Amino acid sequence: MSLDLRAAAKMLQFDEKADRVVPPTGFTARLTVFSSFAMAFLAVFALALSLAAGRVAERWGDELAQSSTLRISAPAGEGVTQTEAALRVLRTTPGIVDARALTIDEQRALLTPWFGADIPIEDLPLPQLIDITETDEGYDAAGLRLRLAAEAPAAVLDDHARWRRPLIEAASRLRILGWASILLIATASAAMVTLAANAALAANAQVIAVLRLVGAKDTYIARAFVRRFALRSLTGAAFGTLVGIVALVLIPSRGDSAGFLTDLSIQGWGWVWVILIPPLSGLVAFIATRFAARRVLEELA
Amino acid sequence: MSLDLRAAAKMLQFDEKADRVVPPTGFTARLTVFSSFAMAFLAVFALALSLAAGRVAERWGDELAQSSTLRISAPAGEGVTQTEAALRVLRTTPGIVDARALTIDEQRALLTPWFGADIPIEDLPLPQLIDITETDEGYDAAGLRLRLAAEAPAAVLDDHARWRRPLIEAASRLRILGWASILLIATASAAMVTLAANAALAANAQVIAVLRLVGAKDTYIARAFVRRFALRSLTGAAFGTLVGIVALVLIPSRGDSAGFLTDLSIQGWGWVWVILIPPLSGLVAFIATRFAARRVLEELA
Amino acid sequence: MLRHNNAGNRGRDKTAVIELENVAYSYGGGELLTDMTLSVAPGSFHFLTGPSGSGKTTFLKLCYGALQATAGHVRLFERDVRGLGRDDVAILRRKIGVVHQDCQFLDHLPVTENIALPLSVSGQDTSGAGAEANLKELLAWVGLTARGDALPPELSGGERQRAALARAVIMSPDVILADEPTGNIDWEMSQRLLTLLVELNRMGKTILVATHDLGLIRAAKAQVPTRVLRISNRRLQMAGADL
Amino acid sequence: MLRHNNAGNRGRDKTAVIELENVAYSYGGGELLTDMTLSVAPGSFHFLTGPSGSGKTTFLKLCYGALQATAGHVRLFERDVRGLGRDDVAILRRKIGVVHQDCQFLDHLPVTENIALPLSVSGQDTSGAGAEANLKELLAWVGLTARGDALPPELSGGERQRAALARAVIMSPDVILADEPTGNIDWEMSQRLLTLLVELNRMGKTILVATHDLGLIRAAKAQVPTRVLRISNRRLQMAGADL
Ligand SMILES: Nc1ncnc2c1ncn2[C@@H]1O[C@H](COP(=O)(O)OP(=O)(O)OP(=O)(O)O)[C@@H](O)[C@H]1O
Ligand SMILES: Nc1ncnc2c1ncn2[C@@H]1O[C@H](COP(=O)(O)OP(=O)(O)OP(=O)(O)O)[C@@H](O)[C@H]1O
Ligand SMILES: [Mg+2]
Ligand SMILES: [Mg+2]
Repeated sequence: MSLDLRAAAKMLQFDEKADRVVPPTGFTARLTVFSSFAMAFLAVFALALSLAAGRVAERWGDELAQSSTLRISAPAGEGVTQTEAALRVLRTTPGIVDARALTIDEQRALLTPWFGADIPIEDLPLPQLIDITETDEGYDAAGLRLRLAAEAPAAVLDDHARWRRPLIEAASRLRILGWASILLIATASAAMVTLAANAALAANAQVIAVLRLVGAKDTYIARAFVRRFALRSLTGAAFGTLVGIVALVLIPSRGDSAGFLTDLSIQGWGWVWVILIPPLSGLVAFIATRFAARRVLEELA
Repeated sequence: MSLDLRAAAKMLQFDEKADRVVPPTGFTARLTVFSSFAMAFLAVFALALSLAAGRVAERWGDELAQSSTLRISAPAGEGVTQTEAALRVLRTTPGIVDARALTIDEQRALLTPWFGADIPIEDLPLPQLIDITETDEGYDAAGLRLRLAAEAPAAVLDDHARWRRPLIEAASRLRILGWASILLIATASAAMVTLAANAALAANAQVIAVLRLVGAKDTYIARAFVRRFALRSLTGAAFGTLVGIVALVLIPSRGDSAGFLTDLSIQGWGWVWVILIPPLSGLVAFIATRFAARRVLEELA
Repeated sequence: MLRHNNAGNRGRDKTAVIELENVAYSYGGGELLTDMTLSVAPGSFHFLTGPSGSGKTTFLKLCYGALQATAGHVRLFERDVRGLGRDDVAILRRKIGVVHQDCQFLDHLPVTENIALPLSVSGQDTSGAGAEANLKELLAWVGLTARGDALPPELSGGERQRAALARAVIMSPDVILADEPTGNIDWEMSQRLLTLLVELNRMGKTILVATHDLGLIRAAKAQVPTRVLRISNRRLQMAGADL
Repeated sequence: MLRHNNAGNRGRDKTAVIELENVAYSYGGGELLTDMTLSVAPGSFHFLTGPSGSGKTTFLKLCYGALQATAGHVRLFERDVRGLGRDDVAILRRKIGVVHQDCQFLDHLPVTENIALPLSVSGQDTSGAGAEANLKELLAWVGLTARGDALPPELSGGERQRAALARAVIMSPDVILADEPTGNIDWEMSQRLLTLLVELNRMGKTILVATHDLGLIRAAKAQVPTRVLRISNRRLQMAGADL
């Protein structure tokens, strides 16, 4: 990080003398640094939240594989017919990828938590269970129930597994909320740097007038301001990002894989986003100040 | 809202003439208004997130009532003895509020989803189930298993219901994160308004000097600045809050009671917090500017 | 040296409005002003001369409490400046009209409002008919009637100085301190300003003008008894009769 | 009226450095300056007088491209100001040294750096031995050797004007425009400044000084051939021989 910073600073620091003509703008400077700092800090958190929410949504989505169960408690003898009928219906239902009758062993495994392992399953009038794999969008449960009532009246659709669906949705929503915050934060910091740069330029009207009077070109004047604001924003954002990362690391993570958002850490490609925060902040400041400086200068003779 | 605003404005606007002596500070003004706006907007969201997370944590906490299940699959005849032994152990375990053997009917209800309603439960070698109610903190599952192995070897502890615990924790965490963000946002806006006020005061050094020269008292000068910044912050925060609320309302809510954070609305007492945002913002600006003005004036003869 | 003299040129037996007692001032380096003793009687008319950089502006600043003497005592209206609180200084300044060398204004307010500023900050009514007429008359006096609605940055150098003088006298202060008030004004206009100052002096105001314009001093001497002080070699001297 | 005259007082047959052709200017209200025609020959020495508010500062601003004539043509070094881009104007100003009436500086840089500012902004080396010696000599010339490390707000009024003059001449410009350069300076010092300007004029520089100080004009006339312009009744007039 610090290496990155120094390289960028060097790139922008090619004319120290020109910098001196702009007075150290005190509070405006601190304001810029602080805004960039706060915004970068918030951005790191929003980013971590988005990434974590994204991870959760993905993992749970995979785990669930969008499954539900159909149970056929048919009178003895009709079991096989109704099972086949139900399978036919299911396979032609939009939103269902696959439907498969469970074997005896699979049914036993399901019941084990309730009865222990030595359940005499062959002796019981057990219903046949059918495992349904859905698409991402899922199927129309009400419509399916109607069709099943006609074709396999003994079938009972149990989409109990769906309870997790709203959770996945919530995670996705949280992810969107996170990205929206990031966008908002980026806009807000751009606006704030622009306003700060404008305030600095307005406060330095005399400096600009003096420079024009002694024959300074617009680019010379603009450069001094632009460089300074870009560097400030870069510095502030770099610190904000750093502090944000440290804060994230310090938040105790349970490492609990079942945990929802208990793990707000940044992983893998997420780091790319994080490392982009300071240079993007600097770039925004660069463009904003350049724009502001141009506007102010054009008003001047 | 607008009523509140006007009242506050009136309170602060008792000397319009004194206000005129401070020049319209253009960009610093917009900066203050915008910072307050953005911060209030973010605060509304952080608040909504916190409140929603709090609601979820509470509701799920109630629903679960921290329960788990003990299953005793004892050989015929030992069932009753071991059940009693297990109940004794459970009742003396810290972290367990209550333990109760399920009746036949309750067990049948539990199995219905699997076998249908007409299961000949009396004929089956069903295990006895014991329902455990935990305290908020929960019990030590590993320790309990050890004790049960000695007293009731046929007992199997099933804390499958615990899967929701990390979710509740996550919700609480999210709530804390939300409040932390609010604190951060408040600090950031206070810092930004202070810096903006300082920048404005620094930019108006000549105004202050002229006013002192013609015999203006410190309070007269400070008041003009303070009033202006407090009003700006109030205005910005009021708009930010308003826009935030509108945005919240526009985010489609599923009204899905099972949904986690699908309902980011503000309810009941939450509104008190929201309505507090603008006046608090104004107050912060008031104090910050007053402080800054005092400092600047004291440096002047 | 002017020790223990009574500078009141009409010989009135009133206590001094400005009194310096062994005053010295330094901006941090060596002493700029040393061992200055002076007593300005009410109703007197003083000029202050001296080479550029000798400390005329500094001296005036001591006389309205903008600077604190590094040694000795400055008494304004018989109160030691050192003992005054910030609000006391503010109230004191309402009795002293000051024309700064670099006339500064509130650049966002029109000239008339700038001139009326001392009234506004002391809480006096500026919208009454009497106040308005007074302001108008004053504007005419300094020849700014046509420029009353302009903003200060739109004024010419001489117009600024005249506006500053108008602002200094609007409160009808007991003392008027003017720092180089004719630096940017042509001869005709400076004669008009002088007439204005002389009139004020005849009304009993105490006047102290720092200037390097010897012509102005000569013209004043022809109209009113004045005393000319000179800062030379860090000390206050009475200028000879050659002026 | 000065139509079609050759203002070069040495009668050299060179093209004018500043040329006005039927120029008018208005700040938005009525016309402040009307129908001004003038041609300033290289190496000439002009004074510009006129009552306060007559438009002297405005006239000078037209002469260095800070304002655009509302009618007519202003040509600087034979180029019409109207056709110049912003960077052209900047480069042009490096050939014109200007002493503003309200001398403004970069308040955060010491006096020496302010004086050397025209060099810095035009990319010239200010740290070389030659440049340093030159700067030192210039400081001594305007009597600011002791105040070189001070910040501009710490200067007295006269010191500011001298620093502004030093800044205007450091680039050794072809033309020097000075607006009321002796407004805050005592007689002695203004004689020194005049000597400086006369010296520059003898080196071939073109000088145009706006002033209301008739004494200064008289003193100049004794040393060098000058022409006195007068703004009166919105027009440019040649002042009579009475000066
Ligand atoms: N704030 C300051 N800090 C340091 N030195 C200062 C400050 N203000 C003035 N000086 C110095 O003190 C000396 C006297 O300044 P002052 O302004 O009183 O002179 P003056 O007599 O009014 O001169 P002038 O006729 O040029 O206005 C000058 O050399 C000036 O540089
Ligand atoms: N920016 C402006 N906008 C409007 N009017 C202006 C502006 N600048 C100057 N004026 C007006 O134009 C007139 C001429 O101004 P200018 O500064 O050229 O006068 P001047 O001859 O230099 O006077 P002085 O000797 O007092 O400096 C004045 O009446 C002034 O008020
Ligand atoms: Mg002075
Ligand atoms: Mg002028």
